Amino acid sequence: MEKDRRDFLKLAGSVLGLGATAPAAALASTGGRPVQEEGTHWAMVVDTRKCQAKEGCTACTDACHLAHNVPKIPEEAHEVKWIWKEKYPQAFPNQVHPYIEDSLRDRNVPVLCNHCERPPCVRVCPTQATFKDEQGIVTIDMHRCIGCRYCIAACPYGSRSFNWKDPRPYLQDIQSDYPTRTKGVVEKCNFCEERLAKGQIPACVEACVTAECGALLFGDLSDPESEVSRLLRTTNTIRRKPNLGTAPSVFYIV
Amino acid sequence: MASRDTGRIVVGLVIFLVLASFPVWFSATQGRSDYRPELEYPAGETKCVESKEYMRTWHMDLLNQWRDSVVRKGVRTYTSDAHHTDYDMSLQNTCMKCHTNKANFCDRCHDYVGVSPKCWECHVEPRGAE
Amino acid sequence: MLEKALKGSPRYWTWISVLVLIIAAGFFAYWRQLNHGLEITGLNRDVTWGLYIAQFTFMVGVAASAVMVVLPYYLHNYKPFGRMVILGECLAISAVIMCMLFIFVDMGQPSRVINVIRFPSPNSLMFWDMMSLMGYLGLNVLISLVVFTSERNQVAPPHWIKPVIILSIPWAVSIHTVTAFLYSGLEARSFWLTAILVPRFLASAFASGPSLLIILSLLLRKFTKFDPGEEALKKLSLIVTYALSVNIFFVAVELFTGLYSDIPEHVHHFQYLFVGLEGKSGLAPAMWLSVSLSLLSLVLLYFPRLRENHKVLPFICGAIIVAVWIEKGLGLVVAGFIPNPLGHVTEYFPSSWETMVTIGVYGIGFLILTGLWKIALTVREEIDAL
Amino acid sequence: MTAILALGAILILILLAGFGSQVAGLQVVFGVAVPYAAIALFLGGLVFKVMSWARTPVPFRIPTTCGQQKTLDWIPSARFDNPHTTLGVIGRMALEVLFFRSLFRNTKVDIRPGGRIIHTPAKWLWAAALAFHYSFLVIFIRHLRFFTEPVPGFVKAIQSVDSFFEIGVPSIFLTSFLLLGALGFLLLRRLVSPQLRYISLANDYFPLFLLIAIGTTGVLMRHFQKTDIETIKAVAMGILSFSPVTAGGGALFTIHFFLVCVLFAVFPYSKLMHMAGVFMSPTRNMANTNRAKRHINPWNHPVAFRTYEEYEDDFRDKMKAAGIPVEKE
Amino acid sequence: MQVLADLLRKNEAALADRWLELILASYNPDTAGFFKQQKNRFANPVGQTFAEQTRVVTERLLAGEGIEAFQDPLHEIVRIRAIQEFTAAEAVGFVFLLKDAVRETLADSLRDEQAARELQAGLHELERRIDRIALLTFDIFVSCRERVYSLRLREIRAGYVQPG
Amino acid sequence: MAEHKPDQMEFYKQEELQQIDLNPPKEGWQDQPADFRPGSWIYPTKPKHLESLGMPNPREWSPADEDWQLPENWQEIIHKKFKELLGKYRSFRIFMDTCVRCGACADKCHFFIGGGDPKNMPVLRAELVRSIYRNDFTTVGKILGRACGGRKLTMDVIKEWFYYFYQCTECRRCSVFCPYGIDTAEITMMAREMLHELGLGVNWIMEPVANCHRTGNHLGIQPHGLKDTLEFFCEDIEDVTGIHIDPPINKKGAEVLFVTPSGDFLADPGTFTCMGYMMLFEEIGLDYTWSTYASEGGNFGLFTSADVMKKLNAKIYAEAKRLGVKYIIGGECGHMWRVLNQYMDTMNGPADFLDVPKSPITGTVFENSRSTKMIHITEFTADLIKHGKLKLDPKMNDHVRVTFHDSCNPARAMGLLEEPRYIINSVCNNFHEMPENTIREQTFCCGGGAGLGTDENMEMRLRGGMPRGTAVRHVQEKYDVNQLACVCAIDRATLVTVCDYWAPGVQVTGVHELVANAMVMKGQKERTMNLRLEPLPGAEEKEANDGES
Repeated sequence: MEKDRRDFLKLAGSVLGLGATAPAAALASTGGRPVQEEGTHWAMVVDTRKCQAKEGCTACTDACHLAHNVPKIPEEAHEVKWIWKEKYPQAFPNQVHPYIEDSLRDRNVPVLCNHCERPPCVRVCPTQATFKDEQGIVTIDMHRCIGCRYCIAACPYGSRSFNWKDPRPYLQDIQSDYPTRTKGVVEKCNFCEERLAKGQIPACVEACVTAECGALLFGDLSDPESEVSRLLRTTNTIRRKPNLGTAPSVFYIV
Repeated sequence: MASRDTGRIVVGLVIFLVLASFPVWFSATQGRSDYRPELEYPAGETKCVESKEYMRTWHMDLLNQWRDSVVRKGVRTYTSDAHHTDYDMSLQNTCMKCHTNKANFCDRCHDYVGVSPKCWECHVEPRGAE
Repeated sequence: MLEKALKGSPRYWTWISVLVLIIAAGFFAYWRQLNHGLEITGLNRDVTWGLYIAQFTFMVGVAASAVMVVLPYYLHNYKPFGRMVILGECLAISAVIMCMLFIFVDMGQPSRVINVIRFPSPNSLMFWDMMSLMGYLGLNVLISLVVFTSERNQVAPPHWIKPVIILSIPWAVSIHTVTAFLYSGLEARSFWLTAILVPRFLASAFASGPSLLIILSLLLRKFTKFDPGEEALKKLSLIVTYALSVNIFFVAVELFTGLYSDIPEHVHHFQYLFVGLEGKSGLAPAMWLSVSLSLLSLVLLYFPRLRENHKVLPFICGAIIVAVWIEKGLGLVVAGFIPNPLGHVTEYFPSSWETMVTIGVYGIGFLILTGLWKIALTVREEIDAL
Repeated sequence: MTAILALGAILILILLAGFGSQVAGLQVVFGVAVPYAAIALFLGGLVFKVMSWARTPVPFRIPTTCGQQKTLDWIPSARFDNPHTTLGVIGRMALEVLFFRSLFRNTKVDIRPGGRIIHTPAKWLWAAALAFHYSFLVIFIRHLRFFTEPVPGFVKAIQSVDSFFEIGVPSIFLTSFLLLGALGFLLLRRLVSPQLRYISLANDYFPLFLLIAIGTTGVLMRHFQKTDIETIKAVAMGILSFSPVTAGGGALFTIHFFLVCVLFAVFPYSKLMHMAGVFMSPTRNMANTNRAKRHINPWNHPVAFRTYEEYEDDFRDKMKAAGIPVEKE
Repeated sequence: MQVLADLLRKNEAALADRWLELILASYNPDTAGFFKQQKNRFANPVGQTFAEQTRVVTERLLAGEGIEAFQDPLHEIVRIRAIQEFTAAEAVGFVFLLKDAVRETLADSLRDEQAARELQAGLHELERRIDRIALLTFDIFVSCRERVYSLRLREIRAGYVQPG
Repeated sequence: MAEHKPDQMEFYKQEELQQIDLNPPKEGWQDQPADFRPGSWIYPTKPKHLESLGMPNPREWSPADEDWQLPENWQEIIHKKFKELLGKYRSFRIFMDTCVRCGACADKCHFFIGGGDPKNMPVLRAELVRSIYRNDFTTVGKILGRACGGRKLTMDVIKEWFYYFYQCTECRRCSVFCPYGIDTAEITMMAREMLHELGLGVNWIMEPVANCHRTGNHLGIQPHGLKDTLEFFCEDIEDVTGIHIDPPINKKGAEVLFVTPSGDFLADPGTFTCMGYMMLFEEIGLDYTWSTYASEGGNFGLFTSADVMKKLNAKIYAEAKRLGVKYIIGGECGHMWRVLNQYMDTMNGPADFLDVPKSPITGTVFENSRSTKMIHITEFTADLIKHGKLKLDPKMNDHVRVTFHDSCNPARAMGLLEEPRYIINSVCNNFHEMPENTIREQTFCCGGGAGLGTDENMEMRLRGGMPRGTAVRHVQEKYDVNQLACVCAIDRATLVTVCDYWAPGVQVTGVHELVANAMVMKGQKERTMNLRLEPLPGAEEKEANDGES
């Protein structure tokens, strides 16, 4: 009984409260980007050299798309993808010049949502459907997303996809432990939040390990002893479009 | 002394009565008026997350609450008020583990009452349904 | 007062039935979009905003342009605009309603649009855009209702309406500024990331809005007994001239910064727009048309003889509207997405269904405009007859 | 005073139903006896009343003409306000029934001193009445989901349109709030305006309070004190398939159901009969072809009148003196 | 008189409204509601005429205008009351209600003795003028009645109507 | 009581100057009996008229006295008649059942607007009868009685009926605004029929009914009297136009029988309209005839009962058959046209001995009167003007600034709106409409219709005429209007008084007087006077400078 009344009052409250909360929050948000609070901060390191070694390998994409019921839509215009391979010059447009190393020019680099510390998509979402949880993962509340696609326009990495149509006909083997999406909502990599909750490593990392490639490494950045932190301290890594100040959590060893 | 247009009035009345009695003859023709959905309860299971009455009335709110908790707060375990066991807050992984056949359980009651929740546009029915 | 809109000449009723037909077609197309999803539009993964948001941006400009009639009349007591003000405000009302409808049809999940109100997020510009548009609609409805009824009663409008009118002037500028902020706040889209975008929006608005008003009032003069007043038309065309020249100047400034600094990120967008990128130049013809039209009309407008000639003026205004419609509509919106953040060039062309929905929304807008203007003009005739 | 009387009657009914729902024995009464009685009273009463109207003849064709009549072909006549064809009459009735044409006419045109015309809209009654009747119709159709098995498509369609904006679970229906808003206005208007308070009887307030009570209990049942609608449908289906099930819902449902039964029972004996009366009012449902087509009056008995012969007998000599031609010299 | 005139002019509208209310009280309360609420001069000529003319009379009274200035507004009011179901006293008596209205609008300033005494002279003068206006009203009332009778006589004489 | 000094408030509160009670009446309207103050009721019927018509309970009585000498079983008589009427009129039964008291008609009746008596609100006038119907003819009423608005039939109720049902001019304005078209005029007719069962009638109605029965017209003009009157009009016409007209009376074999209300033969502004008819017919050479036997278009039977209406109306068809005319033309009248348009054919038809009206001059066939075979004079004249058959000189009416009062019955029982306006616009250069909500189908009644136009009812008529008077005053002030045209004989009599009281300086005229003034007839002399023998303004100067030069 009270749950629903709370729901109802929230509606009334939000409408009435609109006046009060809006100016205060507006002041806070325009005063500078929300600072990343401490707690776990999942990050991923991608060793592009190892990935390059296994030519034409799509283990990570297949595993991820299978686990999360991501549809295989033929026409590229309405494609939905969470993680996929991109040429190096596309992934790192401002770190390329005509005379770069040949292997680098057509090296396939896995790209996915960077789960930025200061995500522009979260900033622009009019209903806070996409938001950054305490573990640093930028996730989407599929129940609240109104499909305005403002977040896709705001994402500098183009890692968000929109369901232009009902994905289900394009799903051969629907996993029953994870919901699919429906037409009209945005979706993207969620760092396998549901697997992390069960203590497993993300599907793509696990697939990369089973494919004896080991290009993907996943860990908690806030724990200095974690493998990821140690690797970052010892090897030179770069991030995509660092100049935009979004502070992505996916690092690339080139 | 009936007036000239009694005929037309009677026709009007008949149309009204036919429309008003729509549920009666519609259900009669469908022949399912005494049908009551008996839900196929999971074999071997005796207790649900909460009591039967509570679930019949509040399951949609419970699921809403689970959604907010999981998606928004990241809390994934729910301790039942009835018998204090913990459950994983997930429609597909918890509810659907026991109620493997959506058609014979959820849909029967939903169709009977004319409700068409949108949850199943995304959430996946258990494979047992095929 | 409503029944005034229900009595009209056969020509009025044919016009209404044409609009209703258009709206019906629009509904049918939107019904398909509701069922099949936005796949029936020409949008794709890289260009996620298209015809709808382009019309929205253009229409917010037209709505904001009402200030060009309200400000001189109420603040500077410019009497010749007397007959024009109520038409301007009604145009603003129907324009704002069209804007809201364009946003609504662009939604992936329209049934959840109330979430923007249930979960207010002041950090998002779209939230502020919705609030400002709703506020502007409310203001305009209130002002036009109060001022029009008191004018029809030949009674001075109540004193409390003056501050409300004063408020509506900055508010009109604000709705278009917020719309510009929608674009210019995104660091991912370098094409929009420029401060000049706001002034450019305003300038183009004050060029396209009044031209639409000029064309419509000339049409009215032909079909009904209403005469907007020679003086008013002259002044409006003057406003359009200045606004257009400022707009062209801003576009030139933008082009200079982009091209002279030659940063690939910026250049690509202009390249795609005007010469095409990787062999794809879908928008080039349109952009060249837009540029040439605006330049041509600027030149024509500088000759007073042409500006005041009621045969030529509508064509110039039409040219300006088309130019701004392309430049601020598809030109601006689509070019922001091409090339996409990963450098791919995916083109976008509106699909037939999408166009049908857009025309349907225009139908609704013009139906409301026809109704409001019909009431305004019929009652005005009554007052004059008194 | 009459308002308090009506309100009191409604409260008594609510208490009665509330009490009835608690006492086990009365379940049969409230779950079976009352609905059948109500339906019987409704259908029987309505048919009887309409047939009593139908049996009464319409002796004369007396349309109220609210526009120009059809005479000379170069004068355009008012097609719907003064119809001269059956199509025109159907149009006039449709405008009256679907859009409340006559209430829409109720504009207040004021002339302030100094001859200024002021149009103050008097459309509130029209708008509220239209809002109430249409939302009541939608709610009525929506409720078919409890009385039909399987639930037909159009009922589901209307439900999905009505709850298009998913607010809360189960999502709220717009028409329920529209209904309560309109009823609130209609009640307030009857209490505030001096003229209306003066002419209103208890049987004007009674249906208003009754509908408000039904609407409120309906909203409570859906959103707050949630009732088990599966058993309710069983009860409803049972009644209509004449094999009643006395499972019975909670107190709130019994009240809601009992009040609806009262509404049905009272219907043919109250002013609600305007539902049928509007179709049969002789001033609206006849074409103004008075002089073109003869209207037959079934009881047109002959009446003796003073014939010319008697008249001439009285004044023959005076007429002859005045030179006025006469029949008999 | 000047102090009183200024005081009254300050709340002239209240005075006129109060007087109108008292006049309308002589009708059935429900009808009084209609007379006050309906603003249309054609849908409510009685209420509107009373409202307009009482304001004119009050204004001219406070401006201290000559007696002939009251002829037209009072004629408008009395013309209506002369043919309504009022006795002569009721029809003309509404002018005396103005005294009550004045007293009531000045109620607070009359409360303390000292101010009351000051206003006493002005009040007495004002009430004498109201009485004078009442007498004028009576003349107008009689002229209206005579008009009605002359119309009746003319119809009878025209033979259109059978006598008796 | 302590002595109060003038400067104390209590001094003025000592004794109420006026009985002011600001709170609503304690008991409802049902318990306030009507008080019969002199001047608020119309003289009752004289016994001799009821006897001549064979109607029940003729006796000398007056509403002012306590005992109305009703038969002992008057309640039973009323109930029997009530039941009979419910059985004969579906309208009566539906109007009794379906009123929802929404108040849309409450402030639309000119008697309520002018007088302020709440029982003059149409909804309440109907409740007077509906409360009895509810109490005695509905099961719910029998049980709940007073609680659901029912009321016992007592002497006070009958008195109330007599008081209020002779304060309704049956103008049907309330029926326009009612969502179900409930027509208080219909209810008033039923109530008056019931009252006549007890002999409670009004002399101003029953005397004309008796006269019409006896002499063929309301005023009791005998055939030779009518001939003299018409010839007297022709002399005036000859003075004005120099054309001699012989009024054809009771002429057999004529093409058209012309019937007009007898008010046009006697009452002052009406006579000029009658002259207008004769000049028009003379001008177009119409083969028409008057009839002394059917010399009354009006029908006060409409305000008595259906049978009396039928009895008086039967004369017209009988006379048309005797004279062997082709069709009938009706003059300018209000309730006459309500009877002709809605009742005549049903009652005394079918008139198969007549032809479908066809204007001999323009050849137009009046399809709209295919069955009744009777057309309105304005329809006929409008058709003539449209086909240019009349030589008109509107400048003759330039000194006249006219406005048009839509007589209530032609407007709301026929829809005769455009024809008179077309004629006036053709014969008059300055024509101004009155405010929008006082004309066409929302027109206000003259306050003297349905048998209330008698002199003892003067105050009530002036109250009823106030809305129309205010509208006339408005156009008088705004456009300096000096003539009010209308298409009804009662209007031409009662509106003269209403205008004299509410808008002095405005004259009343019939439409055809304007037509005749503006007509340039063949062989007419230079017109120096209008039909009222008043010199035309132009003529005066001409005379003056004739005199000088």
